[in-house]
Amino acid sequence: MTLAAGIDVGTGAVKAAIFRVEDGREEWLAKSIMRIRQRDPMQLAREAFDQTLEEAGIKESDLDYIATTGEGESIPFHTGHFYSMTSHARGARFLDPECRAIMDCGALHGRAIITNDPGKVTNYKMTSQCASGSGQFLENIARYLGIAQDEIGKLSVSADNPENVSSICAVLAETDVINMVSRGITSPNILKGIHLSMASRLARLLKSIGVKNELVMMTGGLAQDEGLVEAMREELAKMRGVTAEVTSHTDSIFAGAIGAALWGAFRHDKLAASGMHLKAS
Amino acid sequence: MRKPLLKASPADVEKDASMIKQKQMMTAHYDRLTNAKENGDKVASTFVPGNLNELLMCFDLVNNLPEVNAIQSGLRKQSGAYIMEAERAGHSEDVCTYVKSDIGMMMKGNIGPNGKKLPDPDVLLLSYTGCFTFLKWFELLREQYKCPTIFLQTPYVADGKVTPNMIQYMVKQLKENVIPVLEEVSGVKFDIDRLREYLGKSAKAEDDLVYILQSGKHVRSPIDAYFGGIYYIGPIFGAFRGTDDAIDYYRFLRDEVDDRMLKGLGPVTPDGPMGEEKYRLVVEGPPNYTSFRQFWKMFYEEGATVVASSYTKVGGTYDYGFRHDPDRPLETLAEYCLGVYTNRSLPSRIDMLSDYINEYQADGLLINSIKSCNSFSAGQLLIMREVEKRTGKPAAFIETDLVDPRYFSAANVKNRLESYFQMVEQKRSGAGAAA
Amino acid sequence: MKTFVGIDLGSTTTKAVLMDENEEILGRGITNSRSNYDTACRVAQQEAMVDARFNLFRREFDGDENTAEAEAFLGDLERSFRLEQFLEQLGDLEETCISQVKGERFEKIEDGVKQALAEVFKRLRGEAPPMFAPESDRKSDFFRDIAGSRYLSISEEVAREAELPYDMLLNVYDKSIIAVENRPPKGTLSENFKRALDRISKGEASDFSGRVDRALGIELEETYLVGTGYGRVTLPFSKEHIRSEILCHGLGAHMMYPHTRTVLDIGGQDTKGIQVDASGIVENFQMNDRCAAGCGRYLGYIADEMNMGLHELGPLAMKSAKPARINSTCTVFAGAELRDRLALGEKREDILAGLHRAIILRAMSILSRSGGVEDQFTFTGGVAKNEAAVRELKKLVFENYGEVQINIDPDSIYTGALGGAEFARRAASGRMEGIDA
Amino acid sequence: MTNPTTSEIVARCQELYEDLNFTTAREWKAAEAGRKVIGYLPVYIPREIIHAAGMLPLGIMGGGDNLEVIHGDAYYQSYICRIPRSTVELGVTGRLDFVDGMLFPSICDVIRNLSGMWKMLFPEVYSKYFDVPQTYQDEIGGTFYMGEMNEFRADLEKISGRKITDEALRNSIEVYNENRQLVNELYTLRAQKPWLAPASEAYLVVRAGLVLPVEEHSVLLRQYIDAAQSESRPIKDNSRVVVTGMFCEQPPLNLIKSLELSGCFVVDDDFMLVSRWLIGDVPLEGDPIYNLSQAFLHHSMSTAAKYEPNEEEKGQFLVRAVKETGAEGVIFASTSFCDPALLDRPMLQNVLKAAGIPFIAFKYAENSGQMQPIREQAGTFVDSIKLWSAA
Ligand SMILES: Nc1ncnc2c1ncn2[C@@H]1O[C@H](COP(=O)(O)OP(=O)(O)O)[C@@H](O)[C@H]1O
Ligand SMILES: Nc1ncnc2c1ncn2[C@@H]1O[C@H](COP(=O)(O)OP(=O)(O)O)[C@@H](O)[C@H]1O
Ligand code: SF4
Ligand code: SF4
Ligand code: SF4
Repeated sequence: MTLAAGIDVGTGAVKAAIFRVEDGREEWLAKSIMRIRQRDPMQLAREAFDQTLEEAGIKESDLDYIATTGEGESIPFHTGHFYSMTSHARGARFLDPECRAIMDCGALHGRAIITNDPGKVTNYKMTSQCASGSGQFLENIARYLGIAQDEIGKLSVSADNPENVSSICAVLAETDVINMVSRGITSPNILKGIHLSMASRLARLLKSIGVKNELVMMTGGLAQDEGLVEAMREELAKMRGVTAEVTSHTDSIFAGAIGAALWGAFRHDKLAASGMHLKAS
Repeated sequence: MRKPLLKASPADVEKDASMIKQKQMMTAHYDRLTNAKENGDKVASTFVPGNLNELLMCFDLVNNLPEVNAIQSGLRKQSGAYIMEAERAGHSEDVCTYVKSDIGMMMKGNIGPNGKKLPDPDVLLLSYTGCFTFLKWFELLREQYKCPTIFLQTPYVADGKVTPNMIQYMVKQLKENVIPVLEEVSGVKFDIDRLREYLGKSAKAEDDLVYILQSGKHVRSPIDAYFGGIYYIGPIFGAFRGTDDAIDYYRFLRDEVDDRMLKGLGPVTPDGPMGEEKYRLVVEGPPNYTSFRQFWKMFYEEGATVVASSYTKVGGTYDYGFRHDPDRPLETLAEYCLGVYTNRSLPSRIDMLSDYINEYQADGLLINSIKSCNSFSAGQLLIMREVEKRTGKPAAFIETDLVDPRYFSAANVKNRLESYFQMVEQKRSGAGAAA
Repeated sequence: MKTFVGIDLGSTTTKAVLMDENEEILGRGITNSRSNYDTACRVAQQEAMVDARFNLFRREFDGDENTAEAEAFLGDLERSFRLEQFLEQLGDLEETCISQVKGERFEKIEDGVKQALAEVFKRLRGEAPPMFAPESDRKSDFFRDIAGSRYLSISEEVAREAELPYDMLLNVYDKSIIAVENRPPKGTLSENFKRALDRISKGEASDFSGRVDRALGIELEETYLVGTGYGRVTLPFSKEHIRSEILCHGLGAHMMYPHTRTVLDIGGQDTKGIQVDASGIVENFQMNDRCAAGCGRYLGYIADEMNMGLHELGPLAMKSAKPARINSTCTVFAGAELRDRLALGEKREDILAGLHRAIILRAMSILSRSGGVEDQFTFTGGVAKNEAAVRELKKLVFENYGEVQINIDPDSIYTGALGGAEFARRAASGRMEGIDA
Repeated sequence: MTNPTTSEIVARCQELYEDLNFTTAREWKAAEAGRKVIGYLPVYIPREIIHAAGMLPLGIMGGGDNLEVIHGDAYYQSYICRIPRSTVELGVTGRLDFVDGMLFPSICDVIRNLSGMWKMLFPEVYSKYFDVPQTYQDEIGGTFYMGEMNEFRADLEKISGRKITDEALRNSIEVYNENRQLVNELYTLRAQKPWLAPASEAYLVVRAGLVLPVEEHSVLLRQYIDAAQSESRPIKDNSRVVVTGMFCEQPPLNLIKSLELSGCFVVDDDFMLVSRWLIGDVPLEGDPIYNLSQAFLHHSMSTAAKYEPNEEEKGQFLVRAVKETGAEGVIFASTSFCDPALLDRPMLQNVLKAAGIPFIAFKYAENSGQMQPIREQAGTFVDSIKLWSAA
């Protein structure tokens, strides 16, 4: 039996998860999430981790491997670090074993990933250094429109005539949205328009790494946004030569933490098999 | 003066004869290309600048120009999809979109403008004149077509002087690397007299071309030397230099231009004859092809005529006296390649543009900076300031792309042009007031 | 009297300048561009009219021996007038807020929310007079800003007391403020003046109020109007009334400083470098593309990230002696970098100073593309109000272009509108000449 | 004298690297009247000729991430790579005012046009576009190249007022042969024991050779190699990679460090190719110009800036580099907007694909600040090598 924890330090939130792996059975013992909101992510990582320990009813010293991911390279108490795409891919495969492609949409970056059967990342691509079309972008707009984050999805899917939004600066978007509001365009149509524009960018990312008919799992915070998920479906359906289906999961935001924990367990077992022990300190 | 040969209704004669002729030439050329395999014709792909059409003709090779195909895709609004296709195949967003349009087109079946499949080339003539992209472009095509590839290097005329070392280098390459492979591919023996004959024909058409381009000096220019100019250079820069067709075409065109000048008419635009000539501009840089009409309209609607441009010199600079010379066949080919616009040093480009502003009595310089093309674009900001300084005429800078629709922001370009025209206007009235 | 109007529809603010026949500025008006453009133009113009009235009052009082008394009276009048305006908009906001309280989300708590809103607005109204008292320090002149920040804190209190979700109150506000901003002002100007006058004179007619009445009687005729700015294509004017914002900025700067040769304008959404000749004619210019990095919005975004007011950024950054080197260009990424650096214990002022340097470095690049900096150099636009930005700019300009004279006018935000007004004046005089001929 | 430690040597090199005023080169020049300094840009220049003229060849690889570019943007649009604009910045801010000549080797259209710009901007300074043949037959490309080199030699003779003898050239060739051997020795050490000579250190040590007199640099190289071999450093659980595409605009040092931080051992690269361009020693007997031309034509490195006449050979240099260094993958890191590197990349990738070598690709600029995406991409690459390798 192997006990492993995964801690995903993001730019929007810190996520933690603990797993028990035994004979290939993966059991999810605990999870915790904390929005960062201008607090110190390293301290939050500790808090989130402690919460999961408590929920799982174990002590830190019981763990065989503490894996970090995201920006957690400098967390002092980790055993090893996996990079986001490695762990998201693994986490997505846990949430839905059928998926072969992963679209991670976090606060700042989008990452398209393809895995092969054993869950190895075979190709990937990240969005560039412009935040246009990121989670933060959507958040800004929602704030301006006076819409709560969990309302976005529902409103978006109710759109009847989505506004055409060309790719715009995440910061200046506000002005464009004002423009739309003043032209009398409804919030659902604005949101859907933005979702479609984001989705078309992400869909292109997916296609560029060679996604054709794989099941695409959305992970990260924005996977919770049914409006974006729906828009991804529409945009992928529009792409010639792509028949990929899109899915999401209520625990999608934990994909990174899950993946890190599972890879941690895997690495531990592999090293243990070769006689090495990297006990969590 | 020769009368146009083609029949057209009398009112249309002036503007239509050359256009009809050009259409016929293009159609015939693309038909010959797409039927090459059936007809047993061999095809050579090569580039516009430094294109050795006369030499290819000596081997009965059909000249296929990927750049022209990319332009056609741009005008037909297909280039966007082709470029995306190439980017998906791993090409970077940052590189020249001509290459990507060509590669994308190839990946999508290589359908030419006449709706038929373009043939795979039998030989790639990589005549490398002042654009590094050419090198890689044909390496990429070679990877696909696995056909013989001839490399012909044109040294850069960095100091504005063509040296004997350069000519020797090129002639040696022509003799030892180019001609033998062309003979082998085509199965035709090289005949230098044939080459001389074609070169003589080139020179004839070139005389008329220069006359036409220089008609822009006339105040109330009968031509637009950028938007219209693009049509005018088609035959000479493409697959027709050295042919009788080209001679005819330029003769027709010359007659039409003379006629317009006589009548005091301006250029013809897609919306009919142009109205008042309010601004006379010199333009540096290639045009945008994906929104060609829209782009042009921003000029003629405001009464702006382009009286001279550097783009009409990309396939060879003739206005300083160069003509193909049948008496020095290989040397003349070398000199031709060495003289194409983008193989000229920055200082000589500045001289050229400043001369144009003065000689063509232009109101200013407009630079259309093309994202794709480092060969043109790197250094254009310095060119702008230097020309401004030398001529005292205002200059403006816009940024678009050749065939990538993503980089044509109509609102931006229009904003800039409008500001520029108002600037020229204000400057004129200000100067008037001061005087 | 004949007046000429220039309106600069900026991305952040809309500015209007009213000019008389002698090229004297009669009044300036500014408002948020957040609302619809038509309204923004109308509001800015109206504000300029208000300002013009006060200037006319001042002219009326000119040469009076009781200057101090007169100044005090005019001060009172202005504050009182602003208060009237504020209360009017507050009333509108309240009505709108109440009307938003409906539907599924409010099903059980409708009455509670309404009561809470009534309480919030009661308190807001109560706070208003002191806010407009002499010496009080208002953070902004814009309704959204003044009302907004107070609404947030009051409603949080009220929500806690009433045990209602704060989000609800916030949400209602967010929805309503847009609607309110999009409505053109209702009351007519002179009515507001009358009411303001009544409020300070408590109904008693005085010598002062008589003069005010007289000044109010001067008719301000709109002879010609020119619009410009970022939104100029959407301006509700015909083509001959629109000028390129570059030309307007160039001319406006020239009018303020006739010897200026280089102009830098950093507005909310665009940054422009402009070179003008000795008569104010634009020779060359350069603008940034559609990216917030390097414009005023960059600072606005950072201010939001830090939970600070725009006004507070500059002074804090001034405290730094060692600006951090900001790695990210993108505004959003810079925001993330800011958080990282804070978490790593870097000083707020150093990071902020670094961010100011970053925006000015971008401006330097635009300037250099427009042709560099020549004597005299004029800095305009909203960001010119920011002392830290000004400090970095001066430093970089001196280092790279030598000791040029740098002009910054407190009213530089009106540069574009001023140029517009001058164009209007010229157009009208040209037209009149045309008629004469 | 005790041998300095690696960290002492690296600290010295880092100082040289960060010095945008080229103080050592200035001091070298000031030390003796009549000394001249000739600057050159990437990729390759026969430094032997400059050395033989008694001058200091000074490698100018842009301004790096420490230079705030203020004027450079006045010369270049946003879609042109960084190196020419930071080079112009160095020029217009007077940082190169002691340089007596500038060489712009034929590498791409951007540098080519820069040569003309330099003539406009600094008309009083000698500047030359240094053309190289892209055809490799002795009679054709060779003759042309010898012509170019002789022209250059004559130019330098004019500047210095004294003849460059064949003897002097042979001597310079010998000095540079030794320098190249040492650079190669360092590369070999790094390929064998990458933990002893991390890429970020090796980079700085080799880079010092662009600004130091070659003799001094050779001493430094010897010292570093000796010190590195004698120090013990912990072995890390990293993966071996070859990085390619950085032959012109140099990556910021932090990028190289980030690659190492994310788990890479860089075992081969194409940084500052000028130091390793010629493969093997240039013969000392016979006509030195001829020998240099032969080396250029037949024994030189491959990069995207070169035309590959032989289709089958395309990209093989990369496969060989992987094999020789025991690398587990290739990282294509190219400068944004670098046409030569970016156009070459798909072809090279096809070759790697055919050879079953994993690779990833990203872009950078000499002033890239944000390393997180780069760490993430390189890290993911290493993760997948690590998790799935046999070990
Ligand atoms: N329920 C939700 N609906 C829509 N968006 C959400 C929801 N929850 C979180 N988000 C968005 O997800 C983003 C954070 O996602 P996350 O994957 O945690 O990012 P990171 O890993 O970069 O921190 C934020 O931008 C947030 O706006
Ligand atoms: N008092 C102030 N202190 C600091 N910065 C300010 C201040 N007022 C405005 N700004 C800055 O000015 C910008 C708006 O400038 P403005 O010239 O009004 O823009 P625009 O013309 O695009 O509407 C804001 O984004 C803000 O950064
Ligand atoms: S870079 Fe310029 S010259 Fe070269 S192929 Fe592209 S467009 Fe043509
Ligand atoms: S456009 Fe906006 S989102 Fe993109 S880099 Fe600029 S500031 Fe960032
Ligand atoms: S980085 Fe690339 S494009 Fe830029 S100058 Fe160097 S080789 Fe040319």
